[in-house]
Amino acid sequence: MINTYGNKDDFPIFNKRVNGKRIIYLDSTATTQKPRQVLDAIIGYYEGSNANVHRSVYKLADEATEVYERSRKNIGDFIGSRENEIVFTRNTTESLNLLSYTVGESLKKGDRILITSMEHHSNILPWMRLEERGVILDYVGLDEMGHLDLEDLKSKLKRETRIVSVAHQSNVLGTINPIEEIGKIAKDNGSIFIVDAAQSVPHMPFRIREEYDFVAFSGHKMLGPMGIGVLYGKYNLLEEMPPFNRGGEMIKDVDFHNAIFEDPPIKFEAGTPNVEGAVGLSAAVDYLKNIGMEEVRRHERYLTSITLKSLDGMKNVKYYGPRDPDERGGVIAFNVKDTTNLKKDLEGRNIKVDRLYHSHDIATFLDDRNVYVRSGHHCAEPLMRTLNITGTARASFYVYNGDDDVEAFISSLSEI
Amino acid sequence: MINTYGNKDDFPIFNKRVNGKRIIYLDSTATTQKPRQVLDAIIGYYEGSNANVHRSVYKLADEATEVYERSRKNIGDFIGSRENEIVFTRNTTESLNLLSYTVGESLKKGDRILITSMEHHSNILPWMRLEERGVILDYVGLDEMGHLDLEDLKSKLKRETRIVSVAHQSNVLGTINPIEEIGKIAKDNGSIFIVDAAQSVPHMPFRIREEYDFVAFSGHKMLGPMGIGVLYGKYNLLEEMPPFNRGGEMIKDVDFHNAIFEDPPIKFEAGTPNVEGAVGLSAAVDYLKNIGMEEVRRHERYLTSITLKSLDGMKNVKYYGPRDPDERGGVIAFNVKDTTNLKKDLEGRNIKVDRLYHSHDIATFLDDRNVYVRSGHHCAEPLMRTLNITGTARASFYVYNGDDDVEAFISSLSEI
Amino acid sequence: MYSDEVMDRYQNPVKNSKMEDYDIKIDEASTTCGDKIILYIKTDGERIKDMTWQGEGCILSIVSTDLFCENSVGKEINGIKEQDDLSFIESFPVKISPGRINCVMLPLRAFRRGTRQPGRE
Amino acid sequence: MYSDEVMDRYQNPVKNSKMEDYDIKIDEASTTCGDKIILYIKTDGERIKDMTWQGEGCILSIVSTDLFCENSVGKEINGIKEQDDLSFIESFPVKISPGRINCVMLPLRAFRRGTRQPGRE
Ligand SMILES: Cc1ncc(COP(=O)(O)O)c(C=O)c1O
Ligand SMILES: Cc1ncc(COP(=O)(O)O)c(C=O)c1O
Repeated sequence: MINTYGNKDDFPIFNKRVNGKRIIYLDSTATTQKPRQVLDAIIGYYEGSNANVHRSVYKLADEATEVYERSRKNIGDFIGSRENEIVFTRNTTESLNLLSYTVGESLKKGDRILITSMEHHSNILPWMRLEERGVILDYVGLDEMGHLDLEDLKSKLKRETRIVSVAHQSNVLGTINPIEEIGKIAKDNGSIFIVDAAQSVPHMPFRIREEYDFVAFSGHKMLGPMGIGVLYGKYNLLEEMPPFNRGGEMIKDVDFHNAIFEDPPIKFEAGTPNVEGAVGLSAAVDYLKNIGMEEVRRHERYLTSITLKSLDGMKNVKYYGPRDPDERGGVIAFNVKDTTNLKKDLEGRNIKVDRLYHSHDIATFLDDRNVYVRSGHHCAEPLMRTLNITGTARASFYVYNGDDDVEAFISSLSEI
Repeated sequence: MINTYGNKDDFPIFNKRVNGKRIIYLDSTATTQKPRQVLDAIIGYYEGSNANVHRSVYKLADEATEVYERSRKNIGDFIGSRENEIVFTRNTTESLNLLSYTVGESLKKGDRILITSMEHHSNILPWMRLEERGVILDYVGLDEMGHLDLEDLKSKLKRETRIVSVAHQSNVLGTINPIEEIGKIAKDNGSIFIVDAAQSVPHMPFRIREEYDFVAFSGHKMLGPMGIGVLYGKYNLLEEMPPFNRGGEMIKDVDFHNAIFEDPPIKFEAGTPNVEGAVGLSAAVDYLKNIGMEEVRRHERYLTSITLKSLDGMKNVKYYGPRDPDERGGVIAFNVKDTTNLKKDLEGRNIKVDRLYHSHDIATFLDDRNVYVRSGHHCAEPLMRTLNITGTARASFYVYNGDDDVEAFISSLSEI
Repeated sequence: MYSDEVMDRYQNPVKNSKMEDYDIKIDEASTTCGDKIILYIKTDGERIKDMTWQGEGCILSIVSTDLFCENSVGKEINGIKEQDDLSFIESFPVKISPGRINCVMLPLRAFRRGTRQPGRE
Repeated sequence: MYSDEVMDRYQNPVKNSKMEDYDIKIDEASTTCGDKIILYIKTDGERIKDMTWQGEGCILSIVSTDLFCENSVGKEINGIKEQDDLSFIESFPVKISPGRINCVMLPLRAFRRGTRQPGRE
């Protein structure tokens, strides 16, 4: 089905023209564009079966419940989990906060949580919140090429380490972390192992494994609508956890001062759920299955490798993360050296300084050429501190990108 | 603009035919159907300006940020609040849980929270959670017609009452509560006053008043998409509160063990926001403004009054809540007496019992006639206990309902 | 409200009585629906000699329970437990919408749960 | 990268120097962008006699700061503070996308904040 790659026909936004020219969208790590099939599923839902779900007996509500639960099953199948282990959330951030407010609440002063220096703020701040109660947050370091330092991980994994939470793929370096191996190490230590899969479930074959206790990802990063995310959790853990938000749907029985909660996953879905979001994400999963996740990965690997090759030839460009496209996903963080710059030093002399352009200036320059890349710290400030920079520009790929986008990117970049 | 009432042309779902016949949708209290205008806004967003918002410098991201913030402003204007006092959430339930996890966290053993016996579970369970830490939850009682007993409210309002949280309109009884008055009483007591406006903002003119500290409502109950809700909060209170979920977007600066949070409202919007939802809800607000909220209320009052008149003529139907349509919204909870029923009593004698049909049986009966009403406890079990019933059937109206729907409902009901 | 067959049985149930010398008694309550049913079972250990019920519920759960009691007489406990949900629902005299499946399933679910440890009171 | 006018000033700023005998010194940092700018101001209390800057930032914030320092000389402090954001942005030599407004606004925002209490160090 090679024809789906880099084929923009299914994606209406690419009909858009800015200053008469097509747009080069290279920010799929932040959010992805949506195929017609997903938009049709959303509209089809609202035009055909919209109602509030669960506990109602009329036909439309039956239909809404059915499409909601069928979506859950489809998404569960996609990652190899049972449907009752799939909790719908808003996004990866909420999935991880849910864990912080439930699993995290059982942690005590002196307990430790181990994350890495390449985490997104969403996998840092929910754990940092627990430091207020004396929990200690440790960070695994990186090697020079942006790989996790597994020796450092082992040495920081203590008896008190109750939770290990790691990004499967960095949203800046692109590094693909060996989560099977890290999971084994964590489980041998008796720690709960959490995978931030926001950048892996959308981009490569992903199957739930025994080592993974929880897995979080976002619909909008995999062709689905905004406002829907997923938390996979092992059923027995979901059963033991207290609920997070409370309200309608998630109870079996309520009196004035007591409540019996529903079984997972409904226990964690308080209030009217986002049926539209579930249906849209399920349609996105169908779209991705139709391409095949091996092919999605192969295609991104290909685009990444030709891009890195071009960047290697540009003296003034510096990019971050592993050099080998097998070790990284389709996201390339880079900076451009300002080779012409003269600066007055503190003593007022004119000296040539080898400094980097600010990433926003790079992004604005490319924006003028309709090439859309992100810039800044990418919600990974601790990583920026580790790399000793304030930000990078970042280009990232997905199924709709092709050689044409790489060419436009490289040729615009070379004009700086 | 009288032609918008009961006019289903804008709502594609009413083209649906079940068993060859049109559907009579009487469950808008649970969730509403969507006009073409809202669906177009959603698709228009994805086809024209979809990107991740904030802190990016390319055109598409600028556009997405602009439509997101413009939607916030439009929704703020609609209820008379400043835009930076509008926090986007998933739904009313999440808005109230946000308050429980932030404002609620400052409550201590012995502090009290005052709610009412007619609250939805979403305005009960978030507060019940705090009972675990010794906070006391009090319930204001009702009179026989389903009005709040304001004397009871005053007597239960104690010096320790830190929070008063009340539904503006009951989702079962339809009772419209005098929240201006209750707000004044609460503020005089120095309590925080919260309005659950899930059933009022969609159905009547609503303006933020000085007495309201927080107001919660859901997009899907007012023609908007699922997955988007609102929490209005007074700016100075939002500023003082700790954040709820944490992650991307909601920070100014992060290092390994510290974070500086963004200003409200962004401080409360962790992770990629639901831009689609905001845009869709803003389009729904435009649709409602075009009709005029006075007119929405007048129309529902009319449908309610003709329905109640018909029900008054049906000997076997019992409905709940105020008799006067001025005191209630367009939601009618009712039961049907099973006048034919013979039962063996415990001694084995055949006796005639004056019992109610189970609400699910009523709903199924109506469903066979394509009349869609909800049944059960309507996420208000404490109210059911207060009324000493296990459930009711419930019919509710919105802008797209007309005399035709009332007629179909009444004639079907009379066939039981 | 429903077909004559269903309404007839609802108004004139054949197994709606208390049993004094039961071997198994099963209390089933659906808290959300307000249904409350008690099953009384007389058995020789393998087969059902008699089954009756008492309680309150919606029409579908009452009729399903009454039919269940009647149809179970003479059958093997294990055979009853092992029948699959779909065929149980399909044998019900009227077509059921998905939202009402729990109502019809009530007696079979109660029976399965209550006969897990035979002799349980 | 930008127009010649902007790039010329970026590479040859006219006010990029330290001042020893300043009356007001303003430290401004945008933590998210990594911009760090210091403004040095010499004033007679009402008017700006001189203004210089030191620091690091993106091209737009540097150029905006250098222009701001130059253009402020001889002007009244209150007049500078009270100019509106839109006209400030429009007077910048290149058209700015909404995502970059903060960069251009940096010196004016710093000035407003730093002159709220005159004499502040
Ligand atoms: C009065 C009231 N409060 C809260 C809610 C909860 O709304 P949501 O499910 O959208 O969170 C409802 C919805 O039925 C309601 O009617
Ligand atoms: C690795 C990683 N984790 C978490 C997130 C947060 O995702 P969301 O904003 O959808 O919650 C992102 C998004 O950029 C990410 O790349």
